[in-house]
Amino acid sequence: MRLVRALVTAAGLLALWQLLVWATEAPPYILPAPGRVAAAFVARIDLLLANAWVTALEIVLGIVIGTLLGIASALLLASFAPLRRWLLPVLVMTQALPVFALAPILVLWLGYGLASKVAMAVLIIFFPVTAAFLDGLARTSPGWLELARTMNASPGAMLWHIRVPAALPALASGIRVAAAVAPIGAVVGEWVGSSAGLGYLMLQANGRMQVDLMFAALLMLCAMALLLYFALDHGLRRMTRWQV
Amino acid sequence: MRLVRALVTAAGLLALWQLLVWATEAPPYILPAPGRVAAAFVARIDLLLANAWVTALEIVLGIVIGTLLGIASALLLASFAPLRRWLLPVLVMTQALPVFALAPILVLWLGYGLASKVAMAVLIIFFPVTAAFLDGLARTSPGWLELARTMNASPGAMLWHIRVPAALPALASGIRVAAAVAPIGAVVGEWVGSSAGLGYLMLQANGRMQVDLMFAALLMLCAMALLLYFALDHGLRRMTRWQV
Amino acid sequence: KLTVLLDWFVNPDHGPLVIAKQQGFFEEEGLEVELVAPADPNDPPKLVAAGKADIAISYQPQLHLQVNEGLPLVRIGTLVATPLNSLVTLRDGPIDSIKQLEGKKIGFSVAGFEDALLGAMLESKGLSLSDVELVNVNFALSPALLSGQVDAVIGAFRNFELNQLELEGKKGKAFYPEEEGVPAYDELIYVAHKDSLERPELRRFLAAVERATLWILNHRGRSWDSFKGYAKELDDKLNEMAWKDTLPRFAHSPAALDTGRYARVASFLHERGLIGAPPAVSTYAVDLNEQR
Amino acid sequence: MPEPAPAIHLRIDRLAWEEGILFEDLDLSFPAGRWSCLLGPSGCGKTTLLRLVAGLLEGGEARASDGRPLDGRIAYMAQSDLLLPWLTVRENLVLGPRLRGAGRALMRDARERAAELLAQVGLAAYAEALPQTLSGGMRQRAALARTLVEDRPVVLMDEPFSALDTVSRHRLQELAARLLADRTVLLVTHNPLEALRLGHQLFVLGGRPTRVQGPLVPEGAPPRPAGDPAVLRLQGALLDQLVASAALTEAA
Amino acid sequence: MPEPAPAIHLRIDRLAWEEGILFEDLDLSFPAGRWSCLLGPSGCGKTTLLRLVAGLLEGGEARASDGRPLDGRIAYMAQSDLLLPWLTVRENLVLGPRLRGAGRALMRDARERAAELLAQVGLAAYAEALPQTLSGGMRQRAALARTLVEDRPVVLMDEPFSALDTVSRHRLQELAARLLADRTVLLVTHNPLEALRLGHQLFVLGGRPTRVQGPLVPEGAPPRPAGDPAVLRLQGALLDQLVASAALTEAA
Ligand SMILES: Nc1ncnc2c1ncn2[C@@H]1O[C@H](COP(=O)(O)OP(=O)(O)OP(=O)(O)O)[C@@H](O)[C@H]1O
Ligand SMILES: Nc1ncnc2c1ncn2[C@@H]1O[C@H](COP(=O)(O)OP(=O)(O)OP(=O)(O)O)[C@@H](O)[C@H]1O
Ligand SMILES: [Mg+2]
Ligand SMILES: [Mg+2]
Repeated sequence: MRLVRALVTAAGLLALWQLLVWATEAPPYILPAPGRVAAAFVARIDLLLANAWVTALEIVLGIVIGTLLGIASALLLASFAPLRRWLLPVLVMTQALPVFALAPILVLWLGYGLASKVAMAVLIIFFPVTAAFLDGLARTSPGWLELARTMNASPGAMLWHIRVPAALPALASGIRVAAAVAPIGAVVGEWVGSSAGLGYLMLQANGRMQVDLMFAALLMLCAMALLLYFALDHGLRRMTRWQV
Repeated sequence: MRLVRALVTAAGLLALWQLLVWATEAPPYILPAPGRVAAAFVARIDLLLANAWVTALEIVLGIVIGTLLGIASALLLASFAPLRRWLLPVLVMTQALPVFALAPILVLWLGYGLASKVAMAVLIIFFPVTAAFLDGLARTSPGWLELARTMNASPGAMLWHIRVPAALPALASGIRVAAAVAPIGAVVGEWVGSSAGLGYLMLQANGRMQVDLMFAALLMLCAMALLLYFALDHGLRRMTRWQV
Repeated sequence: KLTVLLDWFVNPDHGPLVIAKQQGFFEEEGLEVELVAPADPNDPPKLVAAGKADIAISYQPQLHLQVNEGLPLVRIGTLVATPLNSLVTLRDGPIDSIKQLEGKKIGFSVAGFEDALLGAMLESKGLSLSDVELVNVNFALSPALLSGQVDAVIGAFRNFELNQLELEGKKGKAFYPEEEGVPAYDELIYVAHKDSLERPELRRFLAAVERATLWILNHRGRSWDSFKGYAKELDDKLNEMAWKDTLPRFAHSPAALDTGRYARVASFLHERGLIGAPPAVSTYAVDLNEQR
Repeated sequence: MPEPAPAIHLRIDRLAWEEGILFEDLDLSFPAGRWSCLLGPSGCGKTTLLRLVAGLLEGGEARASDGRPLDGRIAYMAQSDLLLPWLTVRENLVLGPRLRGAGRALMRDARERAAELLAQVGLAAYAEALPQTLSGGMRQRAALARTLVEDRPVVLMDEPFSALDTVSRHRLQELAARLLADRTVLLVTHNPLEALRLGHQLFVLGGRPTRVQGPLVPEGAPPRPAGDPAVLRLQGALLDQLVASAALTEAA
Repeated sequence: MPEPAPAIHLRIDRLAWEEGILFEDLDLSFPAGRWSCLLGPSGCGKTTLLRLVAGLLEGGEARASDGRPLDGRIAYMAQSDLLLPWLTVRENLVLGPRLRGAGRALMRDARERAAELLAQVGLAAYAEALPQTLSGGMRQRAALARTLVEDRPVVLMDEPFSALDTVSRHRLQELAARLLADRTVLLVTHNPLEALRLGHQLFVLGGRPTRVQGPLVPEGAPPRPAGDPAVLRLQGALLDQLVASAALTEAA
C-alpha cells in the first residue's frame, strides 16, 4: 500500500513536471523533461551513486551531530535561564549568517574534506532542533513540575525524567524539519569547497551545461531526503508512542 | 535592563571575535578584526543602508508570504488526511532542492526583480512553519475534539475553534525558526540574479576580497535578524498568552 | 530596450559596457540598455537561450560547451580578446614551475572546463590530471591560495586575482594557458539567441561598445573616473588596479570574428573529450557586420 | 426544550480492550424524558457506556426511539471538564453554538442563556476569567453550565458533581433536575444518595464482562429530598447491590 | 515511618488574586501525627492552602514544629492525578525515588512497595498499562498509591477519593487511614461523612476573605465506622457550619 502510494506520487510528480515543461515551454537547458533526465540518470548511474554516497555520509553525520548539538544546547539553555537570555540571541544570529560568508573560515579551520561540509550541515540543522526542543522544554505542564518539586527532584532529575520526555514530541517535530533541510546543508557545503558529492556533481554539470545530469543529481538528492525523512519519522513516532 | 543585556552580549561577542582573530591568527581576508569591520561599516554606511533596505523588504515579504503559505498548507494537510499522505513527501522534497538549481527556473518565471528573491525566501521559510503547525494540529487533545464532535462542530469549525488555537504554541515555535532563517532566505534569494541587497553586497565584496565590507554587511544582517526574531517573539508570546 | 546579462558582478572586465552607459553611447545609438548581474555565471547564456534577455556575457570555451548541449546561442562580439584565466601560485611559495605541482592541491571555481585547461597545461610539462588533486573552492580562489589550503588555483583572472594578492601583500605567480599548450581564446564574449541575429539593435549595441572601447583607450585617466562613477561600490583600490590591467585587453574591434581561433578551441575541447565533433564555426559565431 | 426527548436503546455485541472483554451481548433501554443513573465500581465501564451512546466510540449501537439519528441531539459532559484554556469562562459556555456556526440572533440568545447559567452556578464574577485560574469545583461548575447551555433533549453527564462541596452539590443537583426535567438524562455517579435523589431509575454495573443490574425505581418524582422515605428505603438495598457488584468485579 | 511527623503551623499575611483577597492575616496549626480535614465551598481556597504548605506557592509561611525545614518531608497528592502519560502505572508509582536518584537498593524497595500498594488499590492487573487507558477512578487510585509509596511524615491530599465509587472509596479510606496512621495529614474533602470518619479534627473554610472555623474534634480514633455515634452526633453540626460558610462566601 505504502509502496503503491509512493509510486503513484512519483508518477504524479513526473506528470506534473512534464506538464510544466509543456505549459511553460521551458527549454531543456533550463528545465529538462523527465525523459531526458531519466536517460541521464540511467546513463550516469555509476557517477551518481559514487557521489551520492559521499553526500549521504555528510548528511547522516550532519544529522547526528546537529541533532545531538541541538539537543545539548536546548538542554543547557532550558536548565539555566540566565544562559538562555544571553545565548539565545547568539543562536539566532548563527542562523542569519549565510554559509558562504562563513565558508572560508570553516574551510580554514576544517579543510576541504568531510569536516567542513558536515559542519555546514550541522549549522543548518541544529537551530530548528534547538528551537523546537527548547520550546517543548519550556512548555512542560506546570502540574508535573510541581509534583516533581514536592518529590524533591533535583533540577537534573526534573529535566531528565519530566521535562525531556514531555518535550519529546516537540523535539521530534524539530528533528523532522532538520531531516528535511539536512541535504541542502550538505550540498551547500560541497558547493563551497569539495571534490566529490552530489553538490559538486551538480555544480560541475551546471558548468558543463549538462542540465539533464544536474537534474538527475537533484532527483537523487530528493530521493535521499525523502528516505531520510520518512525513516526518521518512523523512528520518531515510535519514540513518542504514548502520544495521541 | 534589556538594553544593557543586549549591549553586554554584543561587547562579549566582539571580544570573542577579537580573541578568535588573535588566537587563530586568521588573516584579515578570512576573518577581519572587529576594528576593521567597524571602520568599513562607518565608511560605507550609505551603501550598507541602501542595500539593507532592499533585503529588509525581501525578508518581511518572505516572512509574511512564507508564514501564510505555511499556515495554509498545514491547515490543508491537517484537514485532509489523504492529501497529507500524498503531499507531505512533496513538501519535504522542496526542502532538499538547492537554490542554484532552481535559480534559472525562477528567473524564467518571475524575472530578475523582487519576486524571484522573495520566492526563494518563501521556499526556505515555509517548511518549518508548515511542519511545526501541522504537528501541533495533529496533536490536539482528543478530549476537546470529542467534545466538539458531540457539539456537532463541522470539520471547519473544529479546525478553526479547537485545533488551530490548540496548535498556536506549536505554530509560534515554527514561526520563531522561520524568523531566524528568513534573513538567510532573502540573502540566498539575492543569489538569483540580483543587483541590490545585502546578499548581493556580500557576494560582491567577497568576490573583491573586501572582506571587511562583507563582514560589515553580515553584521547588518545579524542585527536585522535579531530585531526580527525578538519582535516576532514578543508578538507570538502575546498570541499564546493563555499558555503557561 | 536591451537587457544584457553580465557574467558576474560589475567589474573592470565590463569596462566598455559601463562606459557606453556612462558616456551615453547607447543612448546615442537609440538603445536603452539594462545591465543585470547574476550570481552564477552559467545562468546568463541559459536565460538568453530561453529568450529572457537579449545579450549575455559568456566565455568562449563555455560557448563551445553550450552549443554542444544544444543551446541556440551565437557569439556576436568579443569583450575581452585574450584569455584572462591563469594558473596562479604564490611567488614566495614552493611552486616555481608547473612541473612542481605533482601531488599538490589545485583550487578551482567550477566553470566546466578547468580540467581541460589544466590537463593541457600539465601535459605540456609531462604531468597529467591524475597527478594533482582538484578542489572546488567556489568564490574563494585568493583566500584559498593565501591561507595555504591549496597550492595553486586555476580560473584566477590575471587582471584581478593577481592584484588581489598584491593588495594582501603577497605576490602571485601566474602561468598563462596560452603559453602552456592551450590555444588562445577570447575570455569574454557577447552571445545572443540564434533567432535574434537580424535585430538591428545588436549591431547598434556593438557599435556603441566599440565607441566606448576607443574612448577608454583615448582617455585612460578619465575613463577610470567615469567607470567608478557608475556605482559607489566600484570605487576601490582593487578595481583601480584591475582597470589598468584590463584596458589593453578589451577587443578593439568587438564585432570582428577570428574564425580560426574558434575552430582551434573547438577541436581542443573535442580532443579533451568535453564536446562532440565540433560543428561549423559559422553556426555559433558570426560577424554581424559581414555581408548584410 | 426544542423537541420531545426520545428513549434510547443501546446494543453492544462485544467490546474488548487489551485487558479483556469489557461488555458482551448487552441490551439497555433508557426511557424517554427520564433520568437514568449509572452506578458501579471504578473501571466497570460507565464512562465507556456514555461514550458509546454519544457516538464517540465504536463497538455499540445506540438508537433513539423515534427512529431519527441521535447525532446532534446529545449534550455530553465528560468526566474531566474539558474547558478550553484559551477561552474565558463566558466564551467556553457558548462554545457549542459557536462551533455550530450560529448566527447573530442565536449567539445572542446563547450568550444570554450563558450569563443566566453562570449566575446560577455561582460563577457570575468569573465570566471573564480563564479556566486555569479557577478552582477544581469552579471548573466543574463551568463545564456543567456549558452542558446546560447546549439545551439538548438527550444529556449525558459523567460524575458532574464530583468536585463540589456538599452545599453547592445540593444546589446544582436541584438546578440540573429543574432544567433537565423532561430530558432523557444518563447520569454517572458514585454517590448512591445522589442517584436516589435524582434518578427515575438506577442501574448498577459490575462483573467481568460487565453486566447491568436493575433498574431500581424509587417512588416519587426527583429531585427527592434527602430525607424522603423512598430514598431511605432503597438506600440499604442499593448499597448492598453496590457491594455485591464490587465483589463480583473484583473476583474476576 | 522514617521519622516522627511534625506539627505544622501556617501563617498567611495576605494572599490575593486578581478577583480579590483570598486570605488575610491567617494563622493555622495542624497537630503532629494527626489527620486534619479541610472542608468548605468550592473556590474558598482549600487547594491554595495545601499548595502553600507544600511550598508550591509564595505568600504564606509554613513551619514544622521541630524547627527543621518541611522541604523533603511532604507527599502531595493534587486534585488532578498528574500521572505521567509516558510511564506505565508501575513506573509512575516509583516516580518519587527515581526523581530523587535513588540507588538500586532503594529502587528495589520502592518497587516492592509499589507492587504491594498497586494490589491494595486494586490495580495489580494494570501495572503495565499506560495511564491514558485507565478510567478516572483507576487513575485516582494510581495517584493515591503513588502518594503512599512516597512514605513521608507529612501528607497533603486534595480530594483523593472524589472519583471513586462508594465501595472502593470506603476501602481506600481504610487503607489510607491505616498506612498514614501517625502522619500529619491534611485532607481536603467535600464529603462531610468522610471528614468525620477520617479526621482527628475538621476545619471549615468560608467567607471572603476566607476565614477558618473550627476545629471540630470528633471523639474516638479514626477510621470511625459510618454508624459511629460520634460521627452521627457531629454530622448535623458540620452540615450547619458548611451551609453557613457557603452563605458567607456567597454573600461576599
Ligand atoms: N493562578 C490563579 N490565578 C488567579 N486566581 C486563582 C489562581 N489559582 C486560584 N485562584 C483563585 O483562588 C480561589 C481559590 O482556589 P482554590 O483552588 O484554592 O479553591 P478550592 O477551595 O480548592 O476549590 P475547589 O473545592 O473547587 O477545588 C479561587 O477563587 C480561584 O479562582
Ligand atoms: N483507550 C483505552 N484503552 C484501553 N483500555 C481502556 C481504554 N479506555 C478505557 N479502557 C478500560 O475500560 C475499562 C472501563 O473504563 P471506564 O472509563 O468506562 O470506567 P468507568 O466505569 O467510567 O470508571 P470510573 O468510575 O473510574 O470513571 C477500564 O478497565 C479501562 O482500563
Ligand atoms: Mg468514568
Ligand atoms: Mg481545590
